[in-house]
Amino acid sequence: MSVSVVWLTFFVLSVFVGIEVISKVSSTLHTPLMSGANAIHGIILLGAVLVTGTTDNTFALIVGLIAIVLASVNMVGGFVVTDRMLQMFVRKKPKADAATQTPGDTK
Amino acid sequence: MSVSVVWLTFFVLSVFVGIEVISKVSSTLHTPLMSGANAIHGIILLGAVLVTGTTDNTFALIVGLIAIVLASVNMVGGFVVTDRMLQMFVRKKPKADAATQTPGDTK
Amino acid sequence: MIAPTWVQLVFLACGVCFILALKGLSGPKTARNGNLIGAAGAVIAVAVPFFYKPDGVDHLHHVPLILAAIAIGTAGGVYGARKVQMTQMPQMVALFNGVGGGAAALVALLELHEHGDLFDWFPLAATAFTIVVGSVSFAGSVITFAKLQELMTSRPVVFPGLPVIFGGSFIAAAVLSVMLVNQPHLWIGVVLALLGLVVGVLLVMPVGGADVPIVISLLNAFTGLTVAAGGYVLSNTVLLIGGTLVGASGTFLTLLMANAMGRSVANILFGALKGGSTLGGGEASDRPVKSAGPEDVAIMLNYAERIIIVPGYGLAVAQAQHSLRELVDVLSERGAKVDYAIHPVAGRMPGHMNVLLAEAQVPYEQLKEMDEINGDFKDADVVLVVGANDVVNPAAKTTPGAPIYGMPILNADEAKQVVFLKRSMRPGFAGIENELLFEPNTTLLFGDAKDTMSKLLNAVKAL
Amino acid sequence: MIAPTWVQLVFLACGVCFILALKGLSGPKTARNGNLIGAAGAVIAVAVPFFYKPDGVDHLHHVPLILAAIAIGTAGGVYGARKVQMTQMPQMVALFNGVGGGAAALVALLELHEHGDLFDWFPLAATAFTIVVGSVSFAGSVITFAKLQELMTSRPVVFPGLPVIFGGSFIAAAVLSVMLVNQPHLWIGVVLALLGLVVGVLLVMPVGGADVPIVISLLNAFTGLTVAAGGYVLSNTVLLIGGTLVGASGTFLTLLMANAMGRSVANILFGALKGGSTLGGGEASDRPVKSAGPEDVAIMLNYAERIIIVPGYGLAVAQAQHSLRELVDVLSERGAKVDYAIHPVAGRMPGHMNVLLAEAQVPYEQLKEMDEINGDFKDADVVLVVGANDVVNPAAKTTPGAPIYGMPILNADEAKQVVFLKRSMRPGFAGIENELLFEPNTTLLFGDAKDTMSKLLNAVKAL
Ligand SMILES: NC(=O)c1ccc[n+]([C@@H]2O[C@H](COP(=O)([O-])OP(=O)(O)OC[C@H]3O[C@@H](n4cnc5c(N)ncnc54)[C@H](OP(=O)(O)O)[C@@H]3O)[C@@H](O)[C@H]2O)c1
Ligand SMILES: NC(=O)c1ccc[n+]([C@@H]2O[C@H](COP(=O)([O-])OP(=O)(O)OC[C@H]3O[C@@H](n4cnc5c(N)ncnc54)[C@H](OP(=O)(O)O)[C@@H]3O)[C@@H](O)[C@H]2O)c1
Repeated sequence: MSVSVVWLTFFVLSVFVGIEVISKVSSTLHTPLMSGANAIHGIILLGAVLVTGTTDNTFALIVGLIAIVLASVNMVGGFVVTDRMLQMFVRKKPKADAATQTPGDTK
Repeated sequence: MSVSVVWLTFFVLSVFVGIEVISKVSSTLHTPLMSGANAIHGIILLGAVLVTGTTDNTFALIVGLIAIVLASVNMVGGFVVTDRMLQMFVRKKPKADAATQTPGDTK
Repeated sequence: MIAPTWVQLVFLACGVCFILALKGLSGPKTARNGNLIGAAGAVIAVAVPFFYKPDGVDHLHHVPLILAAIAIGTAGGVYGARKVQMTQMPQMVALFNGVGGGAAALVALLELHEHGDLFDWFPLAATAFTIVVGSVSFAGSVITFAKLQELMTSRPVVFPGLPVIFGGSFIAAAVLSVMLVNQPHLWIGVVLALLGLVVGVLLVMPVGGADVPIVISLLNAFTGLTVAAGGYVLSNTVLLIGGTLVGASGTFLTLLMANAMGRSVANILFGALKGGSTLGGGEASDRPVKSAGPEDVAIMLNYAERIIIVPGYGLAVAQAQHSLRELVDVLSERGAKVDYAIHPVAGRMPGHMNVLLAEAQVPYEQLKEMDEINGDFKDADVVLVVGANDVVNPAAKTTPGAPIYGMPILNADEAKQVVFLKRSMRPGFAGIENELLFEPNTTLLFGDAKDTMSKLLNAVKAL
Repeated sequence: MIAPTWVQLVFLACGVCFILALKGLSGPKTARNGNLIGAAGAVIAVAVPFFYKPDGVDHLHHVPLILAAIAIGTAGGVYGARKVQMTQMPQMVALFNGVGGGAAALVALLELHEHGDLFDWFPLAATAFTIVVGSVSFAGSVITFAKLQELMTSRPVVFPGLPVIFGGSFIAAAVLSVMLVNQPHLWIGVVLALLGLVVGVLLVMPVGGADVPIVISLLNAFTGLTVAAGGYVLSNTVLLIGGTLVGASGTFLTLLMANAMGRSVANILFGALKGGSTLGGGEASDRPVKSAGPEDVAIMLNYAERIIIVPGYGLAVAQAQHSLRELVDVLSERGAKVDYAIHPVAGRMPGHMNVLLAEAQVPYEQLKEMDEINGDFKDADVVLVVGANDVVNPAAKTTPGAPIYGMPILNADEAKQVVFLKRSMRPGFAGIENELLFEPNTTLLFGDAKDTMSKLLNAVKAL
């Protein structure tokens, strides 16, 4: 098979996976989902590392390092902030009766 | 990329597509879905045609023709029978009041 | 086989058609179009080799013979698909699946014969897989067909040496596959195919009573995987994608179905080998029951405000769904609230009952799924069980060791009155007695469902 | 770049991690683990190049510098992610998205500089795409950030020549892309990047008020696609799969969101260009309203049996969610039935309100989605609207031409009594007046929500 068709096939299949996998999401989770997806495209960091690590041109090196900084902000920040949001969803264990909870933890 | 990794990638992505795409099916549709999926694997007919059409060995030709017959039964019969089942689901248009329908069509 | 780019693109498009087909098939509104898209993709894909030069040959050989073979297969397939009764759908699916598996095995054998000496170890392993699993699927489906068509007993068939023979064949197949990878001889492939047939028969024989349809679904997934492996061997994306889709979705569907029956797939396949529990009674009991005539039941129905119908396999066999629909119409007109309670495994395949009732033009809204209606039984004045048995058998809750133990059932036993329409005291598919038949608030209306149903209808109309 | 097989397999595994991450993120129970799986996949993928010889070079060069750059980026990302307030989440996502898009554009520029002369036309087209769309995403996200952070007006910014400049830049980008495909000069790439920045700014400027978060989601999908194209250019599966997943799911999510707001994406992006309708008022009105003190509202609440809380953006800004939770606890204890009605676009991003209330430990079961609770408003004795405005504005139903016209809203107007907690008569995000404020059964409790909420709480407790 020709290389371009191979990549096209990857692309097409991934499109279906991407759509189907999130098609059941409830609107409650839209924000964390968007944020998590945002973190995933931070994988461009891998591309930035590969390009920067194989160049020997100083200008290219500098631009590459900038790209690495930006991409790591995207990737790391994205996953951390998503986790922070999701922690809140997890913390709530089913309580016997919500009304009898102690009010505590008001910041 | 090595050819085997390419095929493995196709396989893995297709597995996800296959599972995700049907994961919302209601039990009402299990039978037609099984039958439709069954028809899809009748695409082995394509393989049978390719193999039969590129051989010149008589024995292989005969076996190939048998495979073609079997595969066409699978593919064509599968799609037709699925359609027959599904026709019944479609026929029911929302009626104003089910109880006032004429009883007709009792075979 | 390196195909030109346009061929590869067409194949990719056909793969996409299959994805859309499955997607469509999983929603009631889109199902029919989904199936048509799948058919379109398949037809286009099969047409392609007639229009390019595959594998170095200047054109496809033997075109007239190939077309004739396709015509024969098509005629057979269409004939079978048109003629089959809706009650026999499971057998039909099994048969279609079996021939597909057989075709995949033959294709792999041919490929071994033609190009085997050029293959690397990985394609050879895939070839061995296709041959074995395709044959398993073929033989298993034939036995499944025989069981469902009652050409042989539907009870589990076990004999003493079975696990040994089964295990032996399995190991032999594994050893031969390794041999095939080392030396691609055709005879090894043929022996593998024969072993596959033996394994297929032995796999399905001990599967008893209620569980055969799960096996159909599993074999369907197997065939999908063999087609995928065949696609790898032939370097053909559309076979790979289509086969994998079916393999993955089929496996998932099998789990969903087994789940609906409260069983594990391993238990279904190998339960009987461990001995015992799937072997239920099977003869009619002669304990006393309360039976009544159509007129008595008609009066009971006439004064009921809340009626739930539990349709089962017997309704379908008797073709009584049309009179039943009419009866429900009359009762609803008179002000009763009537619903159908559809157990996921009522009939002989999941969702089968819906197909049958849809055939009788029962409005979709009256069909309630088990979870939706199970809470309503305690308020029901009359539950009318028409040709169903296992799906209301309280043994599923109360008798550990019963073949259906653990399967969720419809709570018909909670209703004020239960009426069974059946021909005799014989048990259902699972082969075990139903205690509910002997309860004081249960009434039996004996006779073929079609016959008793029209009598009942007339009696109700006369009131 | 041909990588060894083990590297390719690891990359495939990382791609699978991303799939599992998205799958996990779409269910409340699995979301957190999903995110962690995604992070694990990303970290492993990034670690890989340090352990093999990429692209003919004997080892990765500049390792210390690269690690330092990663460390700086990580520190920045973690700091931002930790410090951001939940109310500012949309800005943060926009910013992270923007830097990702910028990085993708830079990577493509570098690749053009290093290997551009070896490229075929298709990879060159992909490079051009990455440069342009990455820059659009970067610039657009920065403007979005500025709008949300109120560094600039959140109203649509339109000026006469805008459509012309926008169209011109667009065409210029297309022309330059074609040029780049013919002659891979770096300067063309740089000009393309600059044009992308201009397009990005011009794309987001006219998007007004309520619609900015949709744009974030759209730009997020754009960045995903640029990363996918970058993956194709670098022949890297994990970039391709990860990027495509985000591109596809992001596009789909954007449509879901726009749908929740009853708008089309095209209308959101280009509505303002056509002039007019997204430009709401924005000043406070001085028509008479009925206002009351916390004590009056406390009495009203004390005698209500059915209370529905409508939280909005203002609740979050004021950080009043904790006192609100306490108030609800007290009222429930006294026997009232209290629920929160969550509009899908309450707050500044879909699902945002759930995050905020989850932070205040409101039990999940009390959060009702719009469709679930909209029928209950007519039975509600009191509806307490805390810092919300647009999501209960009947103009969405009654005033064609209003920026929110067509958006489904919460039927607070059907309740017996409505109480608004807000600081002034100023409108909400969409910039239009809310008729509901002037209705006779509406009471206003003016003041910062945190302050009035604790007064209200004390007043209720005192009764
Ligand atoms: N649907 C699936 O997915 C699936 C899959 C695997 C297994 N199964 C199994 O299939 C069974 C389905 O349960 P079910 O309750 O629908 O059926 P069932 O338990 O097999 O009961 C059918 C009943 O219909 C009666 N009957 C047969 N022909 C009749 C006729 N002409 N007129 C009147 N009555 C007639 C039979 O009694 P008489 O002989 O006395 O008339 C029998 O009791 C379960 O055991 C289930 O596990 C289903
Ligand atoms: N969530 C999404 O996905 C999304 C996406 C795009 C757009 N939007 C838009 O965002 C808006 C969301 O509606 P919404 O009802 O939640 O918010 P809103 O319409 O923006 O109303 C917020 C209200 O809170 C009040 N407020 C602000 N700060 C306050 C404080 N400290 N104390 C008390 N009250 C305060 C404001 O009035 P005062 O200034 O008088 O206090 C304002 O009326 C909609 O226009 C929606 O379309 C949301």
